[in-house]
Amino acid sequence: MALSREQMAMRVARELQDGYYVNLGIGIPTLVANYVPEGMDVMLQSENGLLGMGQFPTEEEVDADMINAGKQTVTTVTGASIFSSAESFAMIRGGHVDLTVLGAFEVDIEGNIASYMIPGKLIKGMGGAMDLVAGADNIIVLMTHASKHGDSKLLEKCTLPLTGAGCIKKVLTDLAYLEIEDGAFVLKERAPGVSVEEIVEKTAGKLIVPDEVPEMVF
Amino acid sequence: MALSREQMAMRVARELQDGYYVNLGIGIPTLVANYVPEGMDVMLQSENGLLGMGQFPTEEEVDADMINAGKQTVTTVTGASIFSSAESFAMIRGGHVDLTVLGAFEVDIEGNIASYMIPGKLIKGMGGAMDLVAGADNIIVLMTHASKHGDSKLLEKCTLPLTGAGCIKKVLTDLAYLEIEDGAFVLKERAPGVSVEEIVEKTAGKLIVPDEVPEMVF
Amino acid sequence: MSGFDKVVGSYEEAMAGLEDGMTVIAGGFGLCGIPENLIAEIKRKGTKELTIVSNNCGVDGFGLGVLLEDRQVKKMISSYVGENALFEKQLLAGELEVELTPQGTLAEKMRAGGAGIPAFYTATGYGTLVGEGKDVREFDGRKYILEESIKGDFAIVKGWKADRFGNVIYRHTAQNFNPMAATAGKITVVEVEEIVEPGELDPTQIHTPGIYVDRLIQGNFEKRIEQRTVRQA
Amino acid sequence: MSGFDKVVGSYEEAMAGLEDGMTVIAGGFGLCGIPENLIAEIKRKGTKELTIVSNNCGVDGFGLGVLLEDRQVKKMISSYVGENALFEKQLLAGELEVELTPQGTLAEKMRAGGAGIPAFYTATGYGTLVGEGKDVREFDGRKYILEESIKGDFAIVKGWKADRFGNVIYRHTAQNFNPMAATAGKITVVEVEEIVEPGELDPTQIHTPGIYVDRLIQGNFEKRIEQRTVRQA
Repeated sequence: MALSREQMAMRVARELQDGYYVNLGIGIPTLVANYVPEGMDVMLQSENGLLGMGQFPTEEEVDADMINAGKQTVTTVTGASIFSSAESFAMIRGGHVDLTVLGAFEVDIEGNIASYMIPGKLIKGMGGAMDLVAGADNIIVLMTHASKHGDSKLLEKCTLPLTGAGCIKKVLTDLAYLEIEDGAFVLKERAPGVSVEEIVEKTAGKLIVPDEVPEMVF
Repeated sequence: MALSREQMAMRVARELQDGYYVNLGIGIPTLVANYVPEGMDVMLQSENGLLGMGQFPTEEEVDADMINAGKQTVTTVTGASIFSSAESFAMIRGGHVDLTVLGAFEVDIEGNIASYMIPGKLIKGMGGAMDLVAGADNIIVLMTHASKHGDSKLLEKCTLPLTGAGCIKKVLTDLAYLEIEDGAFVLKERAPGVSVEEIVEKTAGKLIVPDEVPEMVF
Repeated sequence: MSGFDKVVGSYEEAMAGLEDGMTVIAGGFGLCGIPENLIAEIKRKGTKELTIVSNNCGVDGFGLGVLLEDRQVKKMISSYVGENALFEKQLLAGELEVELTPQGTLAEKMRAGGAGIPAFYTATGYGTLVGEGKDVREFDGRKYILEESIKGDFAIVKGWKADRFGNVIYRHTAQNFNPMAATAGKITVVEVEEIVEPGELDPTQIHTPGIYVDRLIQGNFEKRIEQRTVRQA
Repeated sequence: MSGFDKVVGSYEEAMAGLEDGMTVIAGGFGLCGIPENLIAEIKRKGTKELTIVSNNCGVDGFGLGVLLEDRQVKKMISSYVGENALFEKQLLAGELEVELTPQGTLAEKMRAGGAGIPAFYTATGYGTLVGEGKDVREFDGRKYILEESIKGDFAIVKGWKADRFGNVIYRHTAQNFNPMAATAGKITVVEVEEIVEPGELDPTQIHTPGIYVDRLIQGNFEKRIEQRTVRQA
């Protein structure tokens, strides 16, 4: 069965390491923070200028001057630091963030990603997404394997305007965990109860299926 | 008679305006701070990362962590700020400093300046001088008109390696105040008792002498 | 030191000299740390054909959004817009131009503008629409695009506290784009919650040194919250 | 949060992994704010063929000058050198290479190295020996040269206080090149006068956020003064 949003976040959380600085995109990626393994600590970076984002404030704690990149009111953890947006993106662009998790509309076998714009619809802008995908070495794209209409989002070539070129190596969908190597998706793990055949069918881009594809365990 | 070091500093100090942020180079330029006109305030920028340099400390105030660009122990004035060298040169390169005063070996009619290196002698380096001359709009070069050997330092073309190209417009020497315009020095003022003839004789680069050349008054 | 006293007496004075067709760089992220009253003064003044450089464009009726009401904005340079309906309407009607710029590139363009760096290379946007028409260069086997800096005729900035000499500190994440904006204006105007005397702020803890600040004014701020998210106590 | 505790137990551990031929970026200006003990450890270790990026090269017997005694330095990238006789001797003997870099360009090269900016344009050095062989480009009628960023295998930094997570603040003008150096090392090692617990430093007043810091150690400092200038009380 396809992974739930929570299971997707849980699976990504297994990529965390103690002491990681992590940037989580808006949407499902945000949920990853709920599944940090016991005894492990990570610090969340928010690209408006905050390292060490904490939980939402209580009613009493709400402060208009303390928000995250999603413009939500937040708090800080002990040992946090707050700085300008230029400093924040120096960290991001300079490759200092250990893991970046973000959503996407499409990913292709060259590691291209499209995530910010659907022509014909109103363009709201890329925000920090282009900097995040260009700056990070370690990125996990978190998205459903296929669109609501059943179209694959793992393509031979992205059809939508790109957020970044050749920068994605890891994709977690509701059906599988895949890595991008030498112009192909490599199927590394499948969701519990999901067959290799279903994944093959729903992957439009070149897919390499190893002899053994372990099932994720939750 | 040629100006003394103090008179040179006094003359330059007349270019100050209330509220000016000023960078003074090592040597005679430093003396300018002693002649800030009554009722006028300027703030001294030191390129290691200090805006609002004060006087030398007393023995008790000496602090190894508080120095200026000449590596001298200093103090701060009220309202000073202290920052990184990158920030300091952002100010300088970005043209935020109102007046820069520095010494030179040679200046030429194209506004070129040579001030940091004499081939054959050991090269110690340019420090911040290249950034200062490239970044400032308003620069006054302060030097003797001729070398100890009597050679003019105001040339058709600099002979020493340049500190900056085409960036100097104002020169104060011990004999005269000159401006550089359209490929020539223009004689604006002469030191008390110094004749136009002497200045003409000691200026190697093209010199324009207006009908009237006022004498400086001290 | 009267020459360093940056305090002006009114918002009218604070924005004096702003003319039609000018470029204004504004600090703030979403509605956080925005120069509310300076924006309101631009609205009151009615200056038109402005190019506004700001990460976002406020919301309907608040922040930079208010400048859309009388069509004062010709062009926005932003990373993320469209949190308001009027913006969308004017954009679709072709009455408003938008130059979408990645957030980190936008921050760096402002910093570079203030720091005398006319252009820099970044990997951000290479191979995307943002990179189209821009110089590409390879360093260490990776491709980068050349991005030019931004300067403004005016920069409008929101600080927390400042001394009379214009040394500014920001509060929490209301810092965001404000320090870079402050460096990049030919005339930089800062409004703060509190003006203190010189010497009251620690010299090593100044976010924006006074050299960047031309005018300073103390104001009252609504500080509207865009996404009020809370947890149970 | 054990994963964020950057404190190491010894200077040996602090500089572990430094190998012959590596590039080391050092904070400090003159003898002010230099990582005295980290430099001493490099001397003790005897690592050779080093490229050192630092505004200056210390003096005879103190600061980076001590690394010259056993000829550990192959190349210096600095804006101003020659405050010591040994340096001059090795330079003239061709045993030492020097790449003179304008001070502001050097600071910006370090910052760019840490910030993912591979190169930037500056007017500094155009038309001089510094500009020779470098790309020239015109912006708004003025000529600029292209300068590439600098990264180090190690960065060695001197702070004043830091919390265990590596959030650092600097004291007075001992800040200088330290914050940029801290961003530009593959491994950044910071020594400070005092280590405090996380939460003791104001989050909005951190000069170097812990994300840049890999190793942290508390030391004792001589803080030698290069030009002791005093006035009568």
